[in-house]
Amino acid sequence: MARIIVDDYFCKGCGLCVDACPVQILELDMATITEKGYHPAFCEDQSKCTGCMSCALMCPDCAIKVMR
Amino acid sequence: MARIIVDDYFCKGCGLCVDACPVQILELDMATITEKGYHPAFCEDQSKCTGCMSCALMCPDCAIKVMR
Amino acid sequence: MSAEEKVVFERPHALLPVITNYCPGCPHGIVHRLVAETIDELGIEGETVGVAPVGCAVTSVDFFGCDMIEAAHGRAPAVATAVKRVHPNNVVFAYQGDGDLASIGMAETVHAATRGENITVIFINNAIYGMTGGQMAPTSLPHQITQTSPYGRDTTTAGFPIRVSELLSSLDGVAYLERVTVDSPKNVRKAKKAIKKAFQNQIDGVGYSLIEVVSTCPTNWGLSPQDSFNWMRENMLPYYPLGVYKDVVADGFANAAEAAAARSADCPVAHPEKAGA
Amino acid sequence: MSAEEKVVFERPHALLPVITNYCPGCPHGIVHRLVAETIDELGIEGETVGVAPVGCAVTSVDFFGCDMIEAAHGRAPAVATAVKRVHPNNVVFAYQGDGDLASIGMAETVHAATRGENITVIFINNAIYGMTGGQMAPTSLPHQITQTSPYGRDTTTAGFPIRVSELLSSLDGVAYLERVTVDSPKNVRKAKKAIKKAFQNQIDGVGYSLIEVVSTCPTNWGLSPQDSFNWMRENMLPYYPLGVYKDVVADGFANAAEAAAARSADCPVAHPEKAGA
Amino acid sequence: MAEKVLMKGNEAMAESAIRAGCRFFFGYPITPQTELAAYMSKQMPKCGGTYLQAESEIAAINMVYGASAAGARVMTSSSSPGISLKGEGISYMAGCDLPGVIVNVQRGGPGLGGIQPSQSDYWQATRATGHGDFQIMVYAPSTVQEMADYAYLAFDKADEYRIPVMILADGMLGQMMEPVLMPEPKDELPEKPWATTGHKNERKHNIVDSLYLTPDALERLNRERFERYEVIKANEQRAELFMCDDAEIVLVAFGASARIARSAVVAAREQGIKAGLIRPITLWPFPTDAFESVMDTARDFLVVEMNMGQMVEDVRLVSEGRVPVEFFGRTGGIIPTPAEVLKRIEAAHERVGE
Amino acid sequence: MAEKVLMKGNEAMAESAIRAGCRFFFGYPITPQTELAAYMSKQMPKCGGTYLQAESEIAAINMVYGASAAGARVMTSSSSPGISLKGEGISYMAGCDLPGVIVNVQRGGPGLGGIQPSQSDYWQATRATGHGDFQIMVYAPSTVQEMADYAYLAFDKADEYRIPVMILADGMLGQMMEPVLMPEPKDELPEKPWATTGHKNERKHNIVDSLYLTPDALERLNRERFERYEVIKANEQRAELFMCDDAEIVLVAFGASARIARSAVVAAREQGIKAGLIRPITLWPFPTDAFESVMDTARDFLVVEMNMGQMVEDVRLVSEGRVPVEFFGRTGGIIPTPAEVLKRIEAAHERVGE
Amino acid sequence: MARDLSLILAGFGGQGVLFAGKIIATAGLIEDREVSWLPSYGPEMRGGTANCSVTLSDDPIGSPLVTAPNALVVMNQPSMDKFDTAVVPGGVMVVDSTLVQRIPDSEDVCVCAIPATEMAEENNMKGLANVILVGKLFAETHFCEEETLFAAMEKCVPARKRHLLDANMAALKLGMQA
Amino acid sequence: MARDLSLILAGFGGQGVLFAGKIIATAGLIEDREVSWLPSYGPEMRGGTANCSVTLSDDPIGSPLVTAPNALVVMNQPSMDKFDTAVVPGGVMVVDSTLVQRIPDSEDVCVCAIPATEMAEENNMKGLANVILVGKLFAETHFCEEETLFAAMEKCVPARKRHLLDANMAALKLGMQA
Ligand SMILES: Cc1ncc(C[n+]2csc(CCOP(=O)(O)OP(=O)(O)O)c2C)c(N)n1
Ligand SMILES: Cc1ncc(C[n+]2csc(CCOP(=O)(O)OP(=O)(O)O)c2C)c(N)n1
Ligand code: SF4
Ligand code: SF4
Ligand code: SF4
Ligand code: SF4
Ligand code: SF4
Ligand code: SF4
Ligand SMILES: [Mg+2]
Ligand SMILES: [Mg+2]
Repeated sequence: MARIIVDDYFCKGCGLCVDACPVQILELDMATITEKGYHPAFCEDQSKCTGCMSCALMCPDCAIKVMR
Repeated sequence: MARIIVDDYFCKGCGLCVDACPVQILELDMATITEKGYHPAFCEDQSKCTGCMSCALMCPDCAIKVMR
Repeated sequence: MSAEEKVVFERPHALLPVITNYCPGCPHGIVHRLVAETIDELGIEGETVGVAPVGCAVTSVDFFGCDMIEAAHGRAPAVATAVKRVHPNNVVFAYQGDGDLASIGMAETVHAATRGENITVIFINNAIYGMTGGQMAPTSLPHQITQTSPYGRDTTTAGFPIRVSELLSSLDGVAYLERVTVDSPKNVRKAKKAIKKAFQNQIDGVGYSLIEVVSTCPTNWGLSPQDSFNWMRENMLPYYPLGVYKDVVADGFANAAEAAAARSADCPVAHPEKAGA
Repeated sequence: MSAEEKVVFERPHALLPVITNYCPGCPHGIVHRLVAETIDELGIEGETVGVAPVGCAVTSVDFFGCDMIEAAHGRAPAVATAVKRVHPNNVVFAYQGDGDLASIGMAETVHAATRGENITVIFINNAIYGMTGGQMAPTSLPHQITQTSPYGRDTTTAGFPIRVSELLSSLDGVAYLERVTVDSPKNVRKAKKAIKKAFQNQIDGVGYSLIEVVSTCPTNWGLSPQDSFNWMRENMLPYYPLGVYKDVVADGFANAAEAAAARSADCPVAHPEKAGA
Repeated sequence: MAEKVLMKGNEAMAESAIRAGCRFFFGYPITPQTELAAYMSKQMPKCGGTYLQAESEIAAINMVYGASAAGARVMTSSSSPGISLKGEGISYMAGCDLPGVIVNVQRGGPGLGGIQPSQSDYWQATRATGHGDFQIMVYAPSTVQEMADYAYLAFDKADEYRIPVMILADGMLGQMMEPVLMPEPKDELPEKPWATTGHKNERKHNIVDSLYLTPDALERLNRERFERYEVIKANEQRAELFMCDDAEIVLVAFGASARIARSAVVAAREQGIKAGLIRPITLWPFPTDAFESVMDTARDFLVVEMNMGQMVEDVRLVSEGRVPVEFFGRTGGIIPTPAEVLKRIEAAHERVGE
Repeated sequence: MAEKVLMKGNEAMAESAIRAGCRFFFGYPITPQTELAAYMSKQMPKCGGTYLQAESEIAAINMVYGASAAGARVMTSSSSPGISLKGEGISYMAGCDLPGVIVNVQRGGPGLGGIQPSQSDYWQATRATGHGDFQIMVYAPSTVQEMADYAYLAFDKADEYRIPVMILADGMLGQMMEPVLMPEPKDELPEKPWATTGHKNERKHNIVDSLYLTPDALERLNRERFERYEVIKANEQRAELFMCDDAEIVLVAFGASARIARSAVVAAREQGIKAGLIRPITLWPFPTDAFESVMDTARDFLVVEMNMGQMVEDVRLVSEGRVPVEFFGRTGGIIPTPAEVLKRIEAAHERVGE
Repeated sequence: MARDLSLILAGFGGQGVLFAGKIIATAGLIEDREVSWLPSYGPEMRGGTANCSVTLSDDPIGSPLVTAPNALVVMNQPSMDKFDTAVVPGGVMVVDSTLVQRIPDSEDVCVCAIPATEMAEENNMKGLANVILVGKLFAETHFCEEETLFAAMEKCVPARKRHLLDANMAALKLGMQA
Repeated sequence: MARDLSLILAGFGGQGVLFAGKIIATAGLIEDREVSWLPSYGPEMRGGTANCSVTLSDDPIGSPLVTAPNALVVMNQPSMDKFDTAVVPGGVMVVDSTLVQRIPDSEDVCVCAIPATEMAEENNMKGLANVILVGKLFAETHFCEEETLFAAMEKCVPARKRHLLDANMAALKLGMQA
């Protein structure tokens, strides 16, 4: 079972991970505003995550950890 | 009848004209020292001059005039 | 975390856990990570000295875990040259933007390359001066609108963009030149491979290596990070085609010097070893 | 002078009747004459502004009959650019040595070229710093002995020579690049043709033209003028092959801009005219 | 009819330069002067002028050199590190007696420093923009209006004396907006018979050159130039005297810091302290005459700068021990507050007694 | 045993630098300093050092910056126009507290000027090698022996105070030969824990940087640096006093012109004129203490320079009106003669009376 | 005659605090008062805060950098935290309460919190919260004549954006009435 | 003890006047006197003249630039024309009469003209006219002890050119006897 963790401390809500995820389970959380004023990314369905790391590869802020 | 005139005022005795003349009629005049301290070129047999301008083309100091 | 669960992707050690001051979606961050991963994988953090440019990456001195020097605008190649000369066993890289590397620093770039300095240069071509707020760069495209080309870059007055990889490819000191981008996971992987090779070359003494990363500047282009990549793909990649522009090893030489020697085989003074033959 | 006798060769008008301070046999003098002849033949002395370098030709401001500016070391392309911008109908040429053009002035050279400044550059490559007494130049050959490469240019520390014509050929602003020499009447004639074309290009608005003259420095090479040419032929010409390195007109384009447009045909932003199609 | 507009200092200098007949601008991006270049890039194409973003500050100043040699009114602008790079070029301009206007919108230094306002290039501007014996004229505007006015005047003075002229501003003045009344566009510019315009077979060739291999020739030229400098010193000093008539504590400040000093003087007067302000507008020539006019009443000079105290020496050179010279400064991009300055005035007031 | 050798000043500085542990030299050819670089290119390969002819003076100073950051003792040399190009780099070094030795073998300016000896970069050296609030130490040797000695010392002082140090020489000193006794080669050099040598996973990463985006941080650093400057001022002033004990006419001259001034003083004394000479050896810090020691007897300062009078201001700043300050100078590459100077001494003597 | 205004406007980059300041400065210009406007500058576009100082006065203005404002317009929390204590007694604070949660209350300072961003969205004035706040500030301080304010707005909306003028005017009025 | 020497050596570039000066300076060094040697410099290689100033003294040397020489060694006409009047009364002029035709005669100055270049060629010492002239100057002025002069020559001919030492020594002696 793969999963990712987005670290809100680093996430700037750029959305590059959202576009990169082949199974389209990432979204920006419009309800949350981080310390720095961003809407962070979150995984809306961990179960679908394949651990492909596409999201993490695209993340400019190293906010995503991928586990398998 | 072609001929050349070497202007001693400009000639620095570099000898490039001497090498360039296809009929080998140019020499440096070791007996003369110009104002600037050089042995100027001179034509030792005007009659052989073809007016080919090789000497003048090679002269870095525009010291040679060619007439035909 | 379950017992079998393994972390397969996380922040590399050589990238310090600090929030960068790059804009959201700026590729500088991606490339930083690739450099840091390379440093980790080659196990060279303790031997590496990075040279930061003047440009948005000026603050990268605070982000990389290795020793860092901030160079004057455009002079990173000169600084890196000296650092490498002082500590030939260190790994020295310069990280530069297009204004820094290809405009004010052009002479330093060409000369570090022709000297064949055994260093690695990471070159971020985002077709703009990011740090200063979006002026025209030497790599801005014809008709591209910037703060100082408000009617679009007019090539009749502002001239043509410089294609750095093409330009440097004629220089004998150069070992390896590749142009990559980071607009997709696939391209990120390719970019990583190129960067790693550029570092490995240095360790192997192959010669000067430069990786040109075709990049974006969402903030000054006035586009979202995604649209920036789209614009880049549509406009920059045709102008700056990806690919390897020089690779002396692939060409069958041990290093740049060997390749240079082969090229100049007809020149006697360059080949004293042949004099006796 | 007999009635029919005609002067078929004499000092061109644009070369003032003053003794130059070049050494005996220095090719600077030959090239000066070719430039002056070109100015005469094109009838442009009154419209021409020359930019002299810092190098042995620094004093050429006193030798050419046209208006002359002495530029800071390496900056002749920048100066020439500005003069041409102020008086677009003037003919502007820069005359530079290898230290001036290819070392300290590399950035200015590359940028004037990539901008496609409609100017003419005469580049004297004598593989040495003549004016300052014979230091290594960016074009000094491997193993060449100079004042600052007393054991011969060691490419492992001093790097490789720059081949300027090859380097600049990738730049879109460049219209015409040819490498010539002046070691024989035949080559002098060829050089003259190239120089004249480089001036004519400017008049026709074709773009940036540069003529590289492979040259000698008898004084600092420590050889006679004749032996210098021999050494040059034997060693420099294999390293710096003569020939045309770029000629957009020969390639079928009206000017550099057209050639550039053709090359970048796939880039949408560079071709707004295609947007409607 | 002309009316006041709100404009940034950087833009005001640009517009004013254009009105002064400047049609050539060569620059390289740097904060905090970017608006000047951006303005030029927008306006020059509209008025038939040339905006050219050079590959570096060095290229830019050498383009200025070339354009000036060719007879044009020409400007460049930069900020501190970029000005350092122009040093050789400015020295060449001086050595060839070429006019030209150079704007320095100063930021904190040394090195890359910061991008906030500073006045730490005072010495560079007044003593050594480059190597060799030479001076340039330096105007230090203190309002957006003055930025327009002196950018305009600078072109005239540059041509009149064939000298490079610097506008020494800073990030605060460059970035702020104030109402400004623009000077009228010029339609006639001075002839420049020395310029390298192509001789059209009508005159001997002109030469622009700073090389003189015989020391005698070089000395002669330098001395001639210094005679011209004496004329400039005699005719071109400018300073504003504020509340100086009976001033005992005389503040000395230029540019941005003079605004703060002025507020402090007003506050001090409200407390009954006889404070005044000398505001040098020309930093070179330094307005020594203005100082002589206050020597009778002055009991203390308080120099206020946004640096570590560079103008202090010029004040001491005028005072020559007659009046003590104190210093208060902030550096690194900090703008001093009137309150800080007022404290120093009060302290000085106490020290010199009633 | 060490013995004196005949050496050119340029070569003496090079050899002495190597003995001081300098193993990195980056330079760009320029007259009249070429022998220094030529010497380095010959000797460095022999002692495992690096001679690198940079593509320009700018590249050279930035290589110095890099090598210094990496912990090496490093030198560059140039002459006036080339020094102008190093301005930004020197400012960066100051802003990063990097040591390094910069040699300026001055020639006549401004612009390309000439190649004959001059002292016209005094202001540049002492006030503004570049932008921003900073100083560098400046030694002005006046013999070939001193060129060796101060080139040697410069490396120690540079490291001790983490400051760029300039040797301000000129074409005459650089070209002339005199007997010189070379200092002993150093085998131990100071540790530099701040250097970017690779952290070997044993310490936090070192950063060499001059960017401070918050003005407070930049001001703090500048103030710290200026405190260090005060220590230097207190400890590092150097001057030679020649026949000053009872001197009324006190000449002030440094470097090459001091040699001429010295001859003139000897000649004046032969005529019974009480002349003396203060020869500043450090130009920054300026040796103010030496001046205080002659204030009692001095009735006239005669500053003798090979420029248009740049050091005059420093002398006036010390004198503060107590003793009048006169100037005699030649510029453009002319070396003044003792006879010219003597005439000025005589005139001064007449003016101040018996 | 209105009293002197020493104003700081602060928020995130992109919220339009510089433009809001410019409207006010323009009002001062129209009334021929002494005016200054000074933005924070630098690489702050990158998600940092942006602010500007505006001064209207009848005397020559010393420092254009306002350090002791008698009016503050705030559009985000970091700016609130940074500037709240700077306001002088008797001063006024105009706060966008949609974006600023923690609003200090002070006895000496009049705090006017309006949900400007919400109001803008509700009224189809997206991106005009800044202008609404200017309207509110005007209502509280009357830093100029009302007609001047409208004239200033006309001057500030560039000719080619005339279609936006109406929306801006409406936002201004909305703020004045809030 | 020899008197102070203020010497100018002048000729064309390549004639070896700088080297000749160095021999004399080295002699001063060996005798532990104050010594200075200053060449003209610059782009004079190009057919111009070259010269150098040498001073030997018992007092510290002020200007190393000799403007009033008490000795002059001349190897070409332009230098003769340039320097002849500079020599102080009582001074000495050593002239290569092969190369210098117009030699002024002066009452105050001792003029020693020898055909040094001719002598060199005749004696198979091509290129050593400069050294012959040094020998002559020594004979006229005794600026040092004789053994010092020979020692100086040994110091000046670089180790790798030992084979040239003999020729140089011979030239020196030839000049001393001329
Ligand atoms: C000598 C000098 N000139 C100009 C600047 C201003 N400056 C800072 S960053 C920069 C260019 C940034 O563009 P680029 O190199 O493309 O990097 P990016 O920010 O796009 O990554 C400039 C011109 C400076 N700091 N120093
Ligand atoms: C800024 C600066 N650096 C260095 C010099 C010294 N200098 C004068 S000419 C020259 C180079 C000459 O070489 P090149 O350009 O090849 O011309 P050449 O004399 O060989 O024709 C140099 C380095 C200078 N005048 N200015
Ligand atoms: S690891 Fe792959 S599947 Fe999982 S969230 Fe990231 S991109 Fe989507
Ligand atoms: S790519 Fe990274 S920074 Fe961007 S939204 Fe995703 S997690 Fe956040
Ligand atoms: S013209 Fe031809 S033939 Fe006559 S001298 Fe010259 S080279 Fe010889
Ligand atoms: S080529 Fe010219 S300068 Fe040379 S020897 Fe012949 S005539 Fe004289
Ligand atoms: S300004 Fe552009 S290049 Fe710089 S951090 Fe932001 S997006 Fe990246
Ligand atoms: S030094 Fe060399 S390049 Fe210069 S004039 Fe002499 S021969 Fe020509
Ligand atoms: Mg960029
Ligand atoms: Mg050359």
